[in-house]
Amino acid sequence: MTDRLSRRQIAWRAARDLADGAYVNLGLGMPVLVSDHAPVGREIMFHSENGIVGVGPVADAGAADPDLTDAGSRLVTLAPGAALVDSAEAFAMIRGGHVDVTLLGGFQVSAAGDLANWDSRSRVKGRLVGGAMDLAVGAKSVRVLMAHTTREGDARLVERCDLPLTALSAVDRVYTDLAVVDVTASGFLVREMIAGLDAAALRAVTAAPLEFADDVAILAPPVL
Amino acid sequence: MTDRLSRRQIAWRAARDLADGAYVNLGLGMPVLVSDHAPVGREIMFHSENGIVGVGPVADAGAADPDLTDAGSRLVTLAPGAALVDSAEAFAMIRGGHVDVTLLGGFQVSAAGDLANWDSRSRVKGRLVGGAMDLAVGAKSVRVLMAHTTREGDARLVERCDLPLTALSAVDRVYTDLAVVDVTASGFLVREMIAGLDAAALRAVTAAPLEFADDVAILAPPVL
Amino acid sequence: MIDKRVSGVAAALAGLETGARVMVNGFGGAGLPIALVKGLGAGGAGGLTIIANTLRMIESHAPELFTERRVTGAIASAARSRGEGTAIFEQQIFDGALACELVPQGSFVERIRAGGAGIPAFYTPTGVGTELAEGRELREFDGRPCVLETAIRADFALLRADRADRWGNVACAGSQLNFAHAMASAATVTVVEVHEISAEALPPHGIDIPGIFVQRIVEIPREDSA
Amino acid sequence: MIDKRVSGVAAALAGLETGARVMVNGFGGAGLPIALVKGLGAGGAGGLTIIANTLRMIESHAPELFTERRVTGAIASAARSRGEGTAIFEQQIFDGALACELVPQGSFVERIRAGGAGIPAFYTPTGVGTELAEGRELREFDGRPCVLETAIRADFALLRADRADRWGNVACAGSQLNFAHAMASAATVTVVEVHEISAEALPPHGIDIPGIFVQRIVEIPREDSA
Repeated sequence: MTDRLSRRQIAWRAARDLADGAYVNLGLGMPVLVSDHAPVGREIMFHSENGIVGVGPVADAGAADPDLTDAGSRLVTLAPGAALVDSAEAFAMIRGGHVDVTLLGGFQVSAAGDLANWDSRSRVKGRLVGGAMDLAVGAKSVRVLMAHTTREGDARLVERCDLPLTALSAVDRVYTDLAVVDVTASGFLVREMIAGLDAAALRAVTAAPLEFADDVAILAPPVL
Repeated sequence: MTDRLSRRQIAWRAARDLADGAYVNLGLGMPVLVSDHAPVGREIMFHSENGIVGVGPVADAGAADPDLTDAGSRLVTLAPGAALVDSAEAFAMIRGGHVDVTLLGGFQVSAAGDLANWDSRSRVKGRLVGGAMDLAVGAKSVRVLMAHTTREGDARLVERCDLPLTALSAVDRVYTDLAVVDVTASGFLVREMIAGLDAAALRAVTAAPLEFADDVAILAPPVL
Repeated sequence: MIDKRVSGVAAALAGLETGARVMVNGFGGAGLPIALVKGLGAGGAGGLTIIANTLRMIESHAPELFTERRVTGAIASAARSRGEGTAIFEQQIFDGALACELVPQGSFVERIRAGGAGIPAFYTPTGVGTELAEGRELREFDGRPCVLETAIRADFALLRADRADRWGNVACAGSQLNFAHAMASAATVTVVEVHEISAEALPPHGIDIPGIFVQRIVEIPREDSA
Repeated sequence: MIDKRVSGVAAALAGLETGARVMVNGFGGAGLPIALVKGLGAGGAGGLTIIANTLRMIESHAPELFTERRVTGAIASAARSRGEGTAIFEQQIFDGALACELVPQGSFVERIRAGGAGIPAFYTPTGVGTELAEGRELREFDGRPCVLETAIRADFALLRADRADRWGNVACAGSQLNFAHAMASAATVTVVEVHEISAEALPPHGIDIPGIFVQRIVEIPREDSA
């Protein structure tokens, strides 16, 4: 079996699905890596819910403006064609269906597309919901990047989420370190798997029924 | 009895009550005359619901910009300190209670402060509601400028409006060509009357009970 | 590459077909998309619902929309012509040929904003106690009765502004903006006629309508927009 | 004459007393009113309700608000500190000393905007099916369940921006604006710390917060605002 994908490789794969001209919001964690791997020749407008349409690369240390941050509080630059707005408008874009794709991190995704990604239930850290619930109900396409299993080996693709939900029936596609899985009306449908993995092995680390596309492709990002 | 006030004199009187620094919206008709009579030394910001805070004087014919109009579609200028916004924000200012005073025209005002000002019930002209309903519920103080009676001599200050309502319990003060009348919890309270008019004469042209302030003043604008 | 520029009014209105719901910006003449309205008139689409603050200026620039009875529905805060006499649209409303929903202007624009912002409905005190709220759902908040208003969306929004860039970012002059921001957000296809398309991106601060709300930009010389 | 300039933080916060509801702008450090937050900490008011996207930065700049238990309520979308360990505010929320209402960020800002716009309540699909909507009123629109959200208002809003004029018009740089426009509209007293007060009026186009929403402007040198 090929090694599981790195976080950057998962991000790279998710980036392949972003169309030229798409408006895309990147969640914290793995999703923010996606902008580093945008396909050459496609102009993708990255939306940040704190009020930027057209986030550019992270600022060079010397030139950073502390009053220009993305939603992850990174000091960023603006891309050509960017627009600065307020949060109410940024969320109008999200809730109103103007953002084509949101890429979110996840703890669990259910076969019905339910997403759990917002609460670690830590005993020492408070709760944080942020904009994920708005993004999950509002973006035209909701795609999740996450490891296929937890560190303890528990499946994250499940029949029903047992962690606090972010949204019901929201997720369209999941990119993991093992596979690309769509959420369809009849449940999970595997589109791509890493080389050497077979259906049985993927089912063994998944806690919900899996269907497989007729043309399951090999998921083979470059070394990143 | 002194002559009834002219429209400009009613506007002059209404202008006396505008405080320095007030944000004021002027309705169509008599109210738009008010800005010509703003008291010297007071900076009043005129709000227009099409998206201007700080409307200036009407533009000189030669210098007029057809894309800078007030809510009455007059070609206007901007006052120092003006801000241009969109209609949603202009009405947020109104509905949210940020506009200190709205001066509206009226057909009828009831003793409860109900206002009827939006429909002529013409057989040849369609209906027009505009922003009056928003202004009447939203502005901190709603004041009406109108002739005390119709051309036919019917009272416009009434116990109950029989014309289509603009808003319930909205009006705080009425400026007419005969008097200045407050709307209080117990009905109409006359504050000022033109010289030579007595309570009986004013009651004769009013279709609701009138109380009179202890210190009813003489309403005596300059010749305008 | 993102490039929302289209060449001419026909391309700008492509796909606007019979039965369409069309928002038209404008308060007075400011922000009124005159070339696009004329193009709408010259096109063949009928059964249109026009969502505009007033129908008056639309009839002025494209009377055939009304003489040919191609407008069958409207949402507006004003359904009245200026001056003496009766406009065609007024007569059609009287006759029942044109179903016009009259909405207080603040609720009109807030409903459109809601349509663009994914808010299906909201409560407002505006209109309570008037005939425009008759038979409608009321509810008290903090002791104040409010009426439930629902979002408005459209297939097309037609706007006019001063300048734009290829990303669809739009900047207005004067009071052109009025309903344009809300309408741009609430339509499937937003078309903006501008006097100038900037070769460079507009400055990110001070954009009136971000390109994410705009699908098509068409450059119309100032003299053809009056 | 309109002149909303005040001299110094104490004057800017005059009247902010025990029991006040205080909105604080900021997303990351952008737009965070550091001098005003420090002034709030240095003042004596307690029993405060803080309405801010996150409490983290407020504790960083004015820890005494929490060590002295002067914040008793909060509305936020994030009640978590960064890095290892537990912040004071987190511990107080765990202990029940600080009642924190957690709100999805889009609903948070829309509720504040509603507070400023005279909209008492609205429906949104955000949060449906999650524990944040448990026990709340749901209603379907076009077959989609939505939750009723109510407006948020405050006594004070504390903001930071780039520049302002004596009319209270405010312009932001970078991403300072974030929640500031909504908060300015939703507070009885809106105070803005800016790096520069312009002697002339700001240009009417491109103002981020119109002066009608602003009561006080205080100039804070850039080095005191970090």
